[in-house]
Amino acid sequence: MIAFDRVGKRYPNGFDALSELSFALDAGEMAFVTGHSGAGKSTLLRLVALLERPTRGQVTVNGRNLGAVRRRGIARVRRGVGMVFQDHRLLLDRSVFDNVALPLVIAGVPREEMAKRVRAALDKVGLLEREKSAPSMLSAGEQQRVGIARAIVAKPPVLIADEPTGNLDPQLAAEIMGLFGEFQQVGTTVLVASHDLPLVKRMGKRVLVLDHGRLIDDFQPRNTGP
Amino acid sequence: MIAFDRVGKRYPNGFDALSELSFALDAGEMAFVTGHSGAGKSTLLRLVALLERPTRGQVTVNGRNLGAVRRRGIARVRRGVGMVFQDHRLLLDRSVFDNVALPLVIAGVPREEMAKRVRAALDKVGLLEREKSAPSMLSAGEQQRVGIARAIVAKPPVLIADEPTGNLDPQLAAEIMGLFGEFQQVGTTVLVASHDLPLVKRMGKRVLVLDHGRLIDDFQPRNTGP
Amino acid sequence: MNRRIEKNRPKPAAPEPRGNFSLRAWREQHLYSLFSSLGRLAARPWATALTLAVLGFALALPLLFWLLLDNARGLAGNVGEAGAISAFLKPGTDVTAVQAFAARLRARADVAAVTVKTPEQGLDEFRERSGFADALKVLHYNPLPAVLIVDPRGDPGPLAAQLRADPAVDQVQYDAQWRQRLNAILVLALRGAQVLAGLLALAALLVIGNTVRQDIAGRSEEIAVMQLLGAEAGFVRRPFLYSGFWYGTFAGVLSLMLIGIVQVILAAPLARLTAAYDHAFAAHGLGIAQMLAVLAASAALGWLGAFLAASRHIVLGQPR
Amino acid sequence: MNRRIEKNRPKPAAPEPRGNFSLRAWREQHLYSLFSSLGRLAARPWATALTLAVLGFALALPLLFWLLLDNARGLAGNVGEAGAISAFLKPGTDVTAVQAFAARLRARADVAAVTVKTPEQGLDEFRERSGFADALKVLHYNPLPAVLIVDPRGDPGPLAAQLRADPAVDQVQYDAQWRQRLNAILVLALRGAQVLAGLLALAALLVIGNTVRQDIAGRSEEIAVMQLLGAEAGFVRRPFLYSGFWYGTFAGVLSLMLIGIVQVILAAPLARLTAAYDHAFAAHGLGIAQMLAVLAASAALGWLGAFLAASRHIVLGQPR
Ligand SMILES: Nc1ncnc2c1ncn2[C@@H]1O[C@H](COP(=O)(O)OP(=O)(O)OP(=O)(O)O)[C@@H](O)[C@H]1O
Ligand SMILES: Nc1ncnc2c1ncn2[C@@H]1O[C@H](COP(=O)(O)OP(=O)(O)OP(=O)(O)O)[C@@H](O)[C@H]1O
Ligand SMILES: [Mg+2]
Ligand SMILES: [Mg+2]
Repeated sequence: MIAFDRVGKRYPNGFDALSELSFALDAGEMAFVTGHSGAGKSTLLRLVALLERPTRGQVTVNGRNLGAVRRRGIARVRRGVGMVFQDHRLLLDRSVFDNVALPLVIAGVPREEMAKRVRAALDKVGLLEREKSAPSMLSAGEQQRVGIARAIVAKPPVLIADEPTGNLDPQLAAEIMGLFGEFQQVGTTVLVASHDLPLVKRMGKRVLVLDHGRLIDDFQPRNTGP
Repeated sequence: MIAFDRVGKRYPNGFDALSELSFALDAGEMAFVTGHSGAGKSTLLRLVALLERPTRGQVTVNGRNLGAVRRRGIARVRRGVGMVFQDHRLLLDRSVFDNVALPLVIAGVPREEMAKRVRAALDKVGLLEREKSAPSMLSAGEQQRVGIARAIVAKPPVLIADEPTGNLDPQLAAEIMGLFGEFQQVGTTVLVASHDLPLVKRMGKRVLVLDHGRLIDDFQPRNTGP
Repeated sequence: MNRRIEKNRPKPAAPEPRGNFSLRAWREQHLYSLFSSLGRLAARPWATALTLAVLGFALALPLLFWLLLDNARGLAGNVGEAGAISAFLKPGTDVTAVQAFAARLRARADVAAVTVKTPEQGLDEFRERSGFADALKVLHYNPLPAVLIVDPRGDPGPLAAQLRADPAVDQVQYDAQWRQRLNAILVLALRGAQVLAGLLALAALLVIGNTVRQDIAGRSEEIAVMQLLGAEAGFVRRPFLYSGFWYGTFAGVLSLMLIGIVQVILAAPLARLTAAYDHAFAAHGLGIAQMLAVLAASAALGWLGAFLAASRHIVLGQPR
Repeated sequence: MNRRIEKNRPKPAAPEPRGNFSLRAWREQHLYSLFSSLGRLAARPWATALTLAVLGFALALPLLFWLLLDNARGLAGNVGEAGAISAFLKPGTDVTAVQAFAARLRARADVAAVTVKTPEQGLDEFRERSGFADALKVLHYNPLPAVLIVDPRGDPGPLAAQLRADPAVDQVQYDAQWRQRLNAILVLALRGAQVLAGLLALAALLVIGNTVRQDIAGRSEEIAVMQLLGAEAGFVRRPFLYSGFWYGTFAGVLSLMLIGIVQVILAAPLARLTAAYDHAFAAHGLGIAQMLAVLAASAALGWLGAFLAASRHIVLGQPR
């Protein structure tokens, strides 16, 4: 479902964020990406959602070679990938409900069905009663959860999350990770970047370790949760 | 140095973010604030920097009753408090150097001294060679460290940090916390909000635990770091 | 705060959303854009009012100028008579010969009209006008010739020369100097009017383009997020086109109102002017059809300005 | 990437920065604002050019209109002669009486000038002009009276009436209708010009206010961060005042350039016009002093607009 083949990414200023990166994730598989600050985790996820293009190698998502996607096709690829951004990227002048509804609006989902699905997604992250709030009235962790609700609301076949629990307390972080695990169990391919090594290990999923843009480890921890 | 006396904060929408909060921090003391997502940690720190006013009770910082500070005095109080924001609040259209220099520009520090102090601060967070980059060219963790450099560059007598290590890998997080510890050792009062309980415990400093806006615990862990 | 996490297992992942934008989805999206753009304008009433005021002025000024020119042309038409050529026929030419000559002139392409003044008419007029009433009493017979007042069409130069050469004509009076002055003033006014109208139209375009550009700049985060979430270019652009359309329409209404106000202010002196012209000349405003045309044009202009600005500025955030 | 963390212990915390803004700090801050605001304008050359174009037009239009009016007034002065009163004296009044009467008239406050036309001059002119040369040959004596051409100062009505009542005067010719028309046209033009100039000045103010407002809206994050870091209100406002100043100054320069261009375009028809008036009337542009005044006024206007907008919009983000 997600395959990287000798991928390299050099930013315009000449900095090599990723080099010689190869791995493959089956459909319905879940994996974590870890590594130090600046290792290239966000860059990797951005390549999957076609927010950036690799400078070398080939990325395949949903069986589609992203290198062959022309400019007009980018939007469609992105609609097939739900993404949780490291910096939320919520629209501050819209309510929580409107923010979460955005992917459905873009996909042209009818109004009544939209409300149902938005409420279901907000319920999953425990923010149902905040639907009318403005994002600026939420705590950082609550904003992060709104971002998660927005990523899952359209039920995309691929879900990627950049540090989705960085602003959550340990208990809530574990619950949110469990939520991602549930999505995997119904067939969604899930890729999560995280610093929280203890939590990652407890999840017992595959772990990709980046270091200065290179894949230095790719393992499956043995202990599967507490 | 920082004293809360039966402080309550109700947001305009009627939500009680803090209630009956009382504690005192001596000059040169360091403490952590923890609690679940939405417990009121950020609200507490915002009261110290006078970004919000309490709706009840009294906050004293640097021996000054903030309730008595008129509107024209707010800026001066803020200059005396270095703050690391949970969402960085960097200016995206200025270089890293200019972002870190901002507090010095505001204080009217001469140009030559400014450059020296900005470089020293960037060096402390390990980003000296990125001074010319735009913040958008940095990873989330790097942005967070720029925010830390900006908070410490003016050497304020009070330093508050909201989740300063949420986007950092464990090793770097420990180093940054160590940096805060060093500031405390030279007399700065330091108050840090953090979810990272293991790291907080290892630091061996005083810990305030919030739950739904109430102080439910205030303790000093015994084990002082590895 | 509710910290409960929904434990129901999510339903199976939906298949990849294909580009199956049904008619219904299309309608939903357009309604969404229409309402969101109107809502946006209403949400910032002050800013919107300010922008609309600027646009309204920018549209009203060239319109006012155009009206002014149009009215001035009517006025100039009434003054045009000053350029007439007077042909004094040889004294003693008989009435039928005079009428024949006038008919010949009327047939020419460069003649707009010919008026015949018989010697009797001439003497009456002369008596009335020149204050020589007493002096003329001493005349025993009418010494005046018949006069043809010829209104030229186009350049009167050659016509005057030919008349002068005609054997039936005694003398031609054609006030070249007065004609020259009037011409110079008219040319100057016209040139000045064209320059000003050009400047004003350019200013209107600049204002609209600038407004939409700043609007887009102020909503760059919204645009970026929409693009990140997989919105098509048309979807992202649509709300801007709608707000451009609204801006244009409201600005058109405002400019019509401004023109109405100006007309009210000018009504009194205009009435005096038309009275002075014996109501031969009537000042006119905009008709219903013209008003509708102004509205349609300003709405189209707003849409176009928004389209240009949006096409130019909504490219950021997309990889190549 | 360097992941080393500086291990030197930081120096002791500085004392709380007190409000000791020295002269040097003050100068530093002003230089910073000056350069940062100029740098900002230069960093977005297209946006800045667009804004300046709008402002330049908004300033140039009222200026052009003012120039037009000023020139038109000079022109109208030359046309004023049309309002002269012709007084035909009784035939046979002798030359000394005529001169005495003229002297009496010249002494009046409501008379600007008096020209005496003797019967001989009248006959010559009449022969030349009216095309009655042949007809007049039959006259055995000069039937024409002496004529006084009186240029009135102020309202000519009472003067004309008194002349008419004078026993020495045979008849008074005073084209009241022509006078009335000219007056009506002038009043209309003046009223129209005032309305248009008012609209244009209002538009200029609106544009400047709107530009600065949008500028502030686009930099709200910067303002918020500065306030969070403890910047005083004056410090936050300063860069906007400086950019308002720059906008105003550059727009002033641009408007002067536009006026120059318009003058060049109008030069040819203007030359024809002044030639038609025997160079009695000279069109004029702006003098150096006026240009400097325009620059100073536009810079001040920019600063003022920025100040108003900044005072109104930079309040957000501060607790009460
Ligand atoms: N647009 C850009 N231009 C230049 N360099 C960039 C750009 N974006 C990221 N980088 C650099 O690429 C490296 C990898 O960035 P990335 O955001 O992928 O790191 P990360 O692993 O997500 O780090 P973090 O855990 O701090 O978020 C960093 O050193 C960063 O400075
Ligand atoms: N401006 C506001 N208006 C209304 N409610 C607010 C506002 N700001 C915060 N809140 C609410 O107050 C509560 C405390 O917020 P705060 O940001 O202090 O939490 P926090 O402890 O920092 O959480 P986190 O760890 O997620 O950052 C939250 O429930 C939040 O929704
Ligand atoms: Mg990252
Ligand atoms: Mg917080």
